[in-house]
Amino acid sequence: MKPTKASENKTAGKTAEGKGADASAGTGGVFDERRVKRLIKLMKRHDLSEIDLQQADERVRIRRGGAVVTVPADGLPGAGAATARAAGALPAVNAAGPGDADGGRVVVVTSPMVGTFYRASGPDAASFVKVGDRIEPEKTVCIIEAMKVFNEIPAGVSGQVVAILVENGAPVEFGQPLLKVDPEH
Amino acid sequence: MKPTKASENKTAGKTAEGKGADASAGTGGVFDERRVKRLIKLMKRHDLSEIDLQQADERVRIRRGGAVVTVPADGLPGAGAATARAAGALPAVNAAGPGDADGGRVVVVTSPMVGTFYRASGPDAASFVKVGDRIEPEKTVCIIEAMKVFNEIPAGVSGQVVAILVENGAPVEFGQPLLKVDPEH
Amino acid sequence: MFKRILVANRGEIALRVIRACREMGIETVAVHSEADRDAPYLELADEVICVGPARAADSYLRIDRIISAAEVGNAQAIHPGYGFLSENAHFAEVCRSCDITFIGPTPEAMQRLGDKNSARALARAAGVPTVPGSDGLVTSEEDAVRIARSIGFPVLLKATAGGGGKGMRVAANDLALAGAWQQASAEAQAAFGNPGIYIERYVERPRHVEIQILGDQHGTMVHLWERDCSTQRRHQKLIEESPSPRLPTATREAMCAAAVRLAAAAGYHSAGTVEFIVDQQDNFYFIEVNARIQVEHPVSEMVTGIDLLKAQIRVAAGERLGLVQDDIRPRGHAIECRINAEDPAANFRPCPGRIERIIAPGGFGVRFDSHAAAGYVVPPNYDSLIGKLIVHQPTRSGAIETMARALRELRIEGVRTTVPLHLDLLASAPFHEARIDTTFVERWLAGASS
Amino acid sequence: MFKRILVANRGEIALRVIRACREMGIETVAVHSEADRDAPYLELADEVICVGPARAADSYLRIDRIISAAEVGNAQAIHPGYGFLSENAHFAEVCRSCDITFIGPTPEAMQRLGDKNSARALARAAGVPTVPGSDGLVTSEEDAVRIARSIGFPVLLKATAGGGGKGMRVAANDLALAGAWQQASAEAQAAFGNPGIYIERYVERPRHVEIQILGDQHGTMVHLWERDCSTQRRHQKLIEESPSPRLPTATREAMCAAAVRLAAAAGYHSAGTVEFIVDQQDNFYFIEVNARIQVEHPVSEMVTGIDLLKAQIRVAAGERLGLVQDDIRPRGHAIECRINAEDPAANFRPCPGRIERIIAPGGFGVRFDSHAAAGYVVPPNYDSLIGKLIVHQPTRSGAIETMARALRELRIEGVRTTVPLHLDLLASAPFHEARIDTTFVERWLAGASS
Repeated sequence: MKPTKASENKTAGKTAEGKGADASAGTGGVFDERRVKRLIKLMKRHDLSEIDLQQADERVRIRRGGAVVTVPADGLPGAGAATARAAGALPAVNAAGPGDADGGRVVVVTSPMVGTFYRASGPDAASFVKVGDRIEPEKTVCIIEAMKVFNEIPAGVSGQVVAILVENGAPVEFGQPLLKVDPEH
Repeated sequence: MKPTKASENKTAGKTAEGKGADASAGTGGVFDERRVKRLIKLMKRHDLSEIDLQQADERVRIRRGGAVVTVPADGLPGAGAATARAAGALPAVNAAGPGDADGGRVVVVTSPMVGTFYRASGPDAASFVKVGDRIEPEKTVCIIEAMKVFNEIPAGVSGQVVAILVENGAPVEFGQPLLKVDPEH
Repeated sequence: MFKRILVANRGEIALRVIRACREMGIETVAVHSEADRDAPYLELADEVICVGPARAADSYLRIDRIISAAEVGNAQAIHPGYGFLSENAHFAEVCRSCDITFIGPTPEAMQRLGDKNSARALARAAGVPTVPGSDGLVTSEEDAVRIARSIGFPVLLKATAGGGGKGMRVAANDLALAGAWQQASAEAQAAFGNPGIYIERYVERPRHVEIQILGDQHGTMVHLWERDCSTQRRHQKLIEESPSPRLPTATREAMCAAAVRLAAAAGYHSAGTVEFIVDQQDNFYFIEVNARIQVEHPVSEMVTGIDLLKAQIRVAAGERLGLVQDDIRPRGHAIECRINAEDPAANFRPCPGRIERIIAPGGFGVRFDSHAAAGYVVPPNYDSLIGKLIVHQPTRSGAIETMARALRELRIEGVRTTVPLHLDLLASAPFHEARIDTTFVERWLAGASS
Repeated sequence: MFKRILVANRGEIALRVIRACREMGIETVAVHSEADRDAPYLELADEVICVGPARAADSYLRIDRIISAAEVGNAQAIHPGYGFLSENAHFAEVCRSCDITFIGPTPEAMQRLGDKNSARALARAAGVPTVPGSDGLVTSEEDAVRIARSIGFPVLLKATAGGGGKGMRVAANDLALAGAWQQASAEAQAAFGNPGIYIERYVERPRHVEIQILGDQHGTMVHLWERDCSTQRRHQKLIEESPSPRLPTATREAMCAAAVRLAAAAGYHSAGTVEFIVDQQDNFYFIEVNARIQVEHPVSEMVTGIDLLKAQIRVAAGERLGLVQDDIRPRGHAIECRINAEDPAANFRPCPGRIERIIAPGGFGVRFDSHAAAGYVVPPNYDSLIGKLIVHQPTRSGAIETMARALRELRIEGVRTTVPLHLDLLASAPFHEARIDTTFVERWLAGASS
């Protein structure tokens, strides 16, 4: 009998995670929605963007964006062609309402596919983009390798790169945030 | 395969009941707590004391008292001895708070045992009490037959009988309201 | 044995695979669409990967994304469940080319059995009866009459290009046949641009009886007896049971032997199902092979005591089955009711939505396989199956009693379900008396509403 | 058959009886205390009667109120469950005098088996081994030595008036015995005012193995094989399983035969359990008879496929069992874990309170018997059992894997439970390797915490 363990290379995407032998989690368990609500209230009051609590096997992580617009990386019309382009991943741009702010508007570029994320075209090559770069929609921001195919991913938006959210060589899933762009620059 | 049916001589005591083939009750099912809450709100607004809704197999019944004090029938000191007296049924008197009113205070005399309720000592005898009677704590208000023993049940409270809540010959359970007494008279 | 398996499916069968893997000490990678992001069973997987938006064609059916997820998730094998990519021979080939084990038959066996005509030919060669009919197209009225007489009336005329009942006619005698052939051919021409018609014997009020088979890669092939899936509505199975009531022992054994012969002839391993129809005289005819695990596999698990999912994973890993036919002794009677989020009172309209509360039934002989929990939102994008209630008792009447008891205990609030239909069906005279065939539910529903 | 049965119990066993009755088409009257007024299983009964306040002595243990409820509820029979009035021969007599069938053995059989001394005498007369010991009290040191030599060291000295370990001593040889006898006798005099001491063989690290028996009123008496309940903490059973691991076949069969002989000699019918201890050399000794259904009865149901509750009701109604010993063939291995609302991390402190959420595990081989549901308040007045998780698989190791998987799936929020303890126990070397006896849990807990 081998107890199954949470794997190390877990991909992101869940906001609250708890694995393993917490089957009988009492009121204090990570799945306690009331606690999650209290945490959210706390976050709103103090305008926090993330809380990440861990203890032994338990973990509660909550993220809270400001005015965030999610853009699939190849989701905008006129985006440049990549070496291979996954089809059928064209959700509409989510426009964030005003008054929701924690400062400026930020656009999140998300992965259009499952694969491995690379910041550069090779181990010795320069990164496609780095924080502070000004980019245009057709600018390739990364490569995602899927099934031995290297897919160049265009930004799909113009602006200034604010953050790169994925480590070089890390696996990414569909819809996973890749980088943040400030479109007002 | 015989579907089990709700029995006809159901004893009281549940505030919301639903039986039979309502296994897949949807949002509108009798177990929908939100509907129950809405009904309770309605009752408070219009000062209703009972709602009883039935349709096919489904039933929702909600009762709401005014200022009700529950008195176990043999629960008060000095209550007269019955032919046989059940022991161990001495819950404290529940004093109702003020401001809760729908008129006067009412004391509910409850059954100290399980058995069959009789209003008189025999088929041709007069009822022990009737609505409007003034009674004293030691006054026998009914007989409850349990295991072939006829237990005389004293009122345990003084006042005027406002209502008799059980039919002659009906089964009663422990704690079931038997009669209402207005103690201010 | 595999260290890590990717589950290329969703809902109850994804949970079923994850459960088997957890018991075997195998890690799981669960893929999901955006619509299933909050499904509670994902918490039981070791890794969770979103592969696309809600639309199945963009997520669960995307071979490239599934394979890619297996690669980034380091899975050595993929379990396809049922539906989606489970019977896609091309997908099985891609898995092989990527050095990922497809948990199912080989692409070659799938191809041999996936095409109905080649499967029928294989069956005939293996001495497995098929519905008697014309070998090819019927070219004239005289030809039609000659063939119909040789196979016996009534006969069914079917368009070779057909589907959905178009170009289909039943004829009871020579006279009817002449007109029917004309009409069917004209209708087929109009509907499909192809007037080709073939003839087979029309089986009236057939029973749907299928044999569960299980084979390893070392030449062992066994059956786990039969399931009766006659209780259907519009070709959708509602209730499955094992053993098939009123099936003579000799017929049952002949069907099981035929299924094993066919599977062996096809070079099949893994779990699979050989479907037959059985006529009123207990003649049986091969229909098709379902080259995958099926929704109703639990009824066979209950009567045989064999965990089909674990066995399927073991043989895919190359292990020996470790069972011989004599080890597989059925015990008692099992029944499964499919609990769908549909409103039987509103023409089985699907009822997606949030499940506010769920109380699962328990007790002796009761199994409830469901991915739903309080707070789970049934998405509108996929099939409406939200759970399978399975019971096991020594006798069929005992199983019916337990099923009725368990259905009454099962409480699902927030969405309408098929529970009331099942209660009515169980109590109906045809089901109760085991006078079932694939048409009885619709006749019974028509009678109940008239 | 009975038309209506009163269930004189609460919690999971009340639900178990109600489920059996619903399947049999028998109506139920459920009694409850004020503390259990809102228990969800009451909704499954046909009639619900409150019999008193929370305190069991004023409700579930009140014979007059239970009988009275049966009378006003028109019940023809009473099922006592386990605990409360289930082994009260006087209650069984009152039922008989009121023309209500007590679902259990006759008062006479209960009396014969209820007293330990008369049960031991009956056992010896039926050729059932008991722990060797002095026939009566030991009157002198010389007497003690003589008896101890004849039954073999080590021996246990016990106060005849005793209990709770007072006046109890173990002696390994003549020398130790002399001092031990003096001490035990003095301690017994001080504690109970009675210096009487008797001697029996001290069984080191025994296993607790019990045989399920089932008899009708027409002379049929069968056994449903054994359960091993060695996994205990402070004489509280935690895990039960069947078959008993490492028990030689010959021992097992001899124990089963002995249990049937004893039950037949006592004129027993209904379901019952004959308890034995088994020493390290696989000698077995009769301890006592539990003249009722037991908490752990489901493990026997799983391996035999027989519904014990229904059988118990049928034989109480005078029906024939309809089974012979050869029909009862155990299949596979079953394990039950008792899920208690207790905090294993806080010295098993009971944790009554409101259950906010519960997700029951499902899947192949899993049964969950629980009266709890989301919103249920575990009252502080009764025992802390809130559910029984039972698994059934072909092998013991398979059953352990399924149990671990199911325990991890089971989610109970709002109260602490023994689930983490069970997971640790299942993974512990002694349990895993089946090196179990009634002392291993405490030794293992001591080792784990040191």
